[in-house]
Amino acid sequence: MPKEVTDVICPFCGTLCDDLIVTVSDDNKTILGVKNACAIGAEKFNHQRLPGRVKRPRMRQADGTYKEITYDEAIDWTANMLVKSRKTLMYGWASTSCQAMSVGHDIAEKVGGIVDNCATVCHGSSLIAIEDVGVPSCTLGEVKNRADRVIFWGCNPAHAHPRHMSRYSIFPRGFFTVKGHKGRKIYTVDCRYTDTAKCSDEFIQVQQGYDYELLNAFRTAARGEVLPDTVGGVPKEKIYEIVEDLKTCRFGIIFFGMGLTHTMGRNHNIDIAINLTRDMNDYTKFAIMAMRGHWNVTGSGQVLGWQYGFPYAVDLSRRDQARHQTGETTSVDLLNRSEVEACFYIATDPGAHFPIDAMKSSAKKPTVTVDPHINCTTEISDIHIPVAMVGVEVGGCAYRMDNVPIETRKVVDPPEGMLTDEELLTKINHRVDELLAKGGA
Amino acid sequence: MKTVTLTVKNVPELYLECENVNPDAFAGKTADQIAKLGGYQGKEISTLGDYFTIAGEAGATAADTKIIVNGDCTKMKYLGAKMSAGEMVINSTTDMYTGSWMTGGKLLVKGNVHSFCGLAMKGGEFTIEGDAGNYLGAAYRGDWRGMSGGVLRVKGNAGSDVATFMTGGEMIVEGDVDIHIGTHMEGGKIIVKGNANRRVGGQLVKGEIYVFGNINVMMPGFKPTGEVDLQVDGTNAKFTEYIGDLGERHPKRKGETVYGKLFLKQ
Amino acid sequence: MSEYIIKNGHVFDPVQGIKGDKKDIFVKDNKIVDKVGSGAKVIDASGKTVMAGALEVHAHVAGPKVNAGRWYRPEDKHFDSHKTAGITRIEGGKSIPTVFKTGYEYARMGFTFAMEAAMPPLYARHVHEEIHDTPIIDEAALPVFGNNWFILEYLKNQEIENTAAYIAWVLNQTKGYGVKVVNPGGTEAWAWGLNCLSIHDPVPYFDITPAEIITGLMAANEYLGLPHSMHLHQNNLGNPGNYTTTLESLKLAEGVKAKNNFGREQVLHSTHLQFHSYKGTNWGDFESGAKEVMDYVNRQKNLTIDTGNVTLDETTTMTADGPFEHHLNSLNHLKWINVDVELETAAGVVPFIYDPDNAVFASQWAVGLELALYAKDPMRCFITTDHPNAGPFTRYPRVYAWLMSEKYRNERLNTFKKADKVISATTLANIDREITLYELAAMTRAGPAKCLGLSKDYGGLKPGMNADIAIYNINPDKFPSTGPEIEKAFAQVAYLFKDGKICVEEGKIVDMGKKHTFWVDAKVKENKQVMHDVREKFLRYYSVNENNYSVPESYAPHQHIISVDATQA
Amino acid sequence: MTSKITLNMITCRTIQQGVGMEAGKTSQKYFDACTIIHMHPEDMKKLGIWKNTNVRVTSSVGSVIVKAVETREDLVPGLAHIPMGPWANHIVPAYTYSTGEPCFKGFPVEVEVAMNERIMGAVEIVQDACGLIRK
Repeated sequence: MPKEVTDVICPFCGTLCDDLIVTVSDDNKTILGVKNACAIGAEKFNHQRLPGRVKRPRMRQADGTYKEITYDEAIDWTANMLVKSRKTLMYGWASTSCQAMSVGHDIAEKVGGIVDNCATVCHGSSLIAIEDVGVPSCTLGEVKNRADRVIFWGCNPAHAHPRHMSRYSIFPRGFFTVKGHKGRKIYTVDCRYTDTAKCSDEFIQVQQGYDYELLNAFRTAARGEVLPDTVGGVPKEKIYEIVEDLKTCRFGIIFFGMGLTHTMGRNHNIDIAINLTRDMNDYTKFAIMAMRGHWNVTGSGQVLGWQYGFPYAVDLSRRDQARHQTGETTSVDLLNRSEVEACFYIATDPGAHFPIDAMKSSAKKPTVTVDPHINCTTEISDIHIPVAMVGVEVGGCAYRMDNVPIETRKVVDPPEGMLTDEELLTKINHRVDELLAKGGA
Repeated sequence: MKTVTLTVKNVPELYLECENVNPDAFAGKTADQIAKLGGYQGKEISTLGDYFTIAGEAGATAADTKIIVNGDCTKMKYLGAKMSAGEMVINSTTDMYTGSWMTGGKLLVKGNVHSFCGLAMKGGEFTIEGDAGNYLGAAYRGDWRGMSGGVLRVKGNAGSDVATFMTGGEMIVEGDVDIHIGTHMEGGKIIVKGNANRRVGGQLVKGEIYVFGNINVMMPGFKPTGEVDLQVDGTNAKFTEYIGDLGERHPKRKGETVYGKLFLKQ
Repeated sequence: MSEYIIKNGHVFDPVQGIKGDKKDIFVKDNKIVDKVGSGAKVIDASGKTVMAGALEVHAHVAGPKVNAGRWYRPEDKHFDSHKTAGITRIEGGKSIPTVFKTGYEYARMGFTFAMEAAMPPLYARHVHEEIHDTPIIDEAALPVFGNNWFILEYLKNQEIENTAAYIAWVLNQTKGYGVKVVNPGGTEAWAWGLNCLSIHDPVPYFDITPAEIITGLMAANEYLGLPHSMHLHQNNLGNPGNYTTTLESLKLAEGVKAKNNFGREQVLHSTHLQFHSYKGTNWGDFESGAKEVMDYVNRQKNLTIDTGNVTLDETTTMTADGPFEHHLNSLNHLKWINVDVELETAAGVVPFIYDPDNAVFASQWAVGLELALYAKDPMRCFITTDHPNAGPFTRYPRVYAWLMSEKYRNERLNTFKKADKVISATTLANIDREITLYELAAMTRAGPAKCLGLSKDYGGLKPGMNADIAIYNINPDKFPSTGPEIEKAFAQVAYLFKDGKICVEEGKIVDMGKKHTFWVDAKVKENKQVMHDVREKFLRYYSVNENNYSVPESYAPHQHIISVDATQA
Repeated sequence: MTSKITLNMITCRTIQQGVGMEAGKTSQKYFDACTIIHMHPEDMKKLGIWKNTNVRVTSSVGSVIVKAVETREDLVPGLAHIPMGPWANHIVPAYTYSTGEPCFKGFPVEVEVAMNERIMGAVEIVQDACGLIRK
């Protein structure tokens, strides 16, 4: 008899929907169906049962092909690589559990690793901005219960966080927002007329790369000062009108995404948006939130935060101190400058998501990739170690985009004999201990 | 003043952290003792002697010590960082953090410098004959206390995010600067003799920025207030004066709002 | 099995009334015992001070806002991240230390327990994850209730039984320890950008006042008979003239009787009282109200307080008092974090520099010391820095030194840039009291243990109690004559026993011990109404499902569950 | 009609790209979702191509073959979009302005017709660039 697992957490994006219903075969091995998930989340669960999944570690041979090896061999090779390398990039972590990260950090501290997570090419800019000016924010439930003005700035939840709008930001009816969408005014600011813009009451088309100037104009208008006729392609009358509307709302929120973090100015686009939010709190209640991408990239920042005090790009290479400087200890910069001797990738795919120049540098170094599936990185690594899918085949703690921690659920068993991230890292950790005890470093 | 000369004999494969190459660390030491100071490449701890031949000896104090560095320093970080007195001349291009957290003395780099140089500088004179990277004289991440004193001069161009959170001192860039100059600035003076790219003085609270060349796009938060004749870094010229950033919170002094100022050469 | 004799130490134990007599303490396994076998290891404590392990009654050491403070302040640890040789991990952070440093530093100072003072229930799992990773010390966390929608709705109708049932449910779900209240009503008002500055300001929409919330929660707390009393961060924090609000709130406890099986006598613990003891109408005519407040506290036996001493450092303020942090940000313009938590609470974080050259901050410093020095019953007044709000907890040795040496604190007082102003605004200059080691043991061990309902096993050195013991390099016969010497002695214990194991030796961590997470499991009669309301609220207003809300027991390492049975109440 | 036009490039996530990614980096879904360039019809006209024509997109760091398509998410003329993935990242400058964040959005590219050129697979394009394909 197939059975239903309820309240399942979706391990795809930072929205971390926790109401999925997954139908599982009697033997706990196969996922038969997924309800409530968005197209991407459903695909993630469906992918679990694809034929041809790699079940044992593979090592690249001289002729470029991959040969299956045992977990023990892979663990030994990895531990030796880590112990030998003077500086190792340990990147990823966004799609694994906080428990696994903790073990990873222990290893990094012993071998001199630089622990960086996917924020580095995603909301890293936002984290820099938060480091600089703070962030007045709230949980997603506050948005659902109170918000009557919602601004999507440089983000496209219709594509990147498909259920965000229905669960939290546009459509839901909350305690003080009984009218749902009718009681809210939705603005989208973007350089493209996105699908999110189509769901909005008003679309403000900003010239690509002029967000900083436009946000500056919003702040200037809020103080009643004079503006040039247009800013970033937006007429000043529109700017004054919007600012007045925001000042008189009850509870406003800005959601922002890669449209701000990836464009010219990066962190400054965010810090000025945060400062606009702060200004708005002189008139009413206003909050701002980063639309975090990977489901547990926030968790990686949290664990690094409580263990070392920095949200990402934590340089433990000296082994006696933790340091953090974006632009120096961030993955892409380390690879651009060829500043590491080995790479350890876990739960991520920089091969697909880093600029190719960074990956060319990476490919020259000993590399181990830990990921449930074949991806662009595993195929340029010396070793690929497959593991159970976190959030599908093993549980573990994850943090939503508003930093709310939720325990993901195991819905099916991993393939026979397959290790989880936490188990694998624990074994590598032990092997590292053995090598270090023998004077390996 | 006594002189120590360092000559690079091994270029590090990774980047060498030279936090011990400054007059304060050298003070009172002979060449042999200096050779034993630590140098770091990742987790590998070695000594300065492994990378440099060292001649001469240091003075009794930092103020009595002059350091000359010859050879290829492109992979050396932290040269002259935290120096409080004395003199340093580096006849090479250097990497990150050169002259950062400097509080006094004189530092001259004859080549280029990378990012984060002169970070949160408090005093002294720092001259770069080549180009500078990003975050020159800026604050460390999260800090609201950037460059607060001293004079920092770049004869070439500088990168982006120059003088972020600057609170005092003087910075002169004789060439061009990239985006975001003087962001969040709360004091001090920046002079750009070349052109500035976009976003000059964003979120400027206090302090002065002088630009001799063009500004690519002016921030909407700046308002022209008139023309002034000024002598800036030895040049007499007519400038248009702007106040800003009008979107930012500004302090009040005796009931008058204090604005940051931007002077653009006509 | 391990046995120790701690020989010839000067023992200070208010539980047994021992005031520095030379006495041997016997340890067997994790307990203090009457005698041990001949094979017991001998620890020579002659010329040293022996006390129970200290208990921190109120600090922000784990959870979302603490961590937000950590990672948005890289500058707080950029030059302050290091590893000491041995078994420890990398430690970092001055005002908001990492979890590793937190555990080590408390242990080095002789602490064996710390109470995380504010846990938003929705973020409970995060709090427990950090507690899990904090080495050595035992910890517990207080969920916040003062702005919770359930509570506001139940108390509007004075439904104490429902309030109690809901509290019991939350404690169980969050693995929480007791009832924390922060700016009652004010934080809910902050969700609309407003505040409740007096205890009679109505809470927007909910039609209830802070006074009613305080009274109701006190009643529910005693209905359940929890080990700790209601733990109150009052309204109107940090404003000149607020001592009247403070006295009004404290008066709400008059006539309320403590009802519990843990030996606790207070019904209200008023925290970081320093921030609530100001006279005057603005920062210009600001004066200390410590005398007035402590005169009242000294008379009312059912109150306990902690001080919230300003340490004159650069620190990071963080509190569930959201509107206060906004206010603070508008004063100092430094970076501001705010998080409003759906249906429950809010929090703010702002860095702050208590510059000794500023008359207000120097006066706040004096107010904190006055509170402790005016306290007649050291069993009801505890020393805190409201870490990290008034200063980091690592400054305790200095606070102790100021309290124990009149000379040391007068040196500080008289060398303030605005000394005249501070001296005239406060009464500290007229106080010659010096806190004794015995009083200190009450203020940091026996008192907090009793206040938290842990006095059966903790806070003393009586046979049968838990073997948490701190031995300091202080000879009471030759008490250190200078402040810095006192500081040094309290900063690094000679030995720390935790559960009968030596974890620290001469300030060096030698064992990670076995940390425990304490939480309270309160049993109440089945309450269909409350369970229905819970289901309803999760369905309609929360952003997580009810089934994903609770913190499983696996998050609480070596959990120490304190059971309370209120089914007969 | 010109043989080459210069456009401002942004690389973003799309839902099809997300689905494709979860279906597997080697899947057809991923290939179909990411090997495209969204262009404004006017720009296509300028370049003299119909939709679904292969083009070569060249930036300061490299070039890549993708298929020009129209999008329901309107662009302004002069702005082009390739969904994030190894193809887009073939032309994304790795320079980070010392923030750790490469130039994913807002860099100039030249687009020219490459009607008969083949679009490489996800793994292939990365391996090829990294010199791991033996020819």
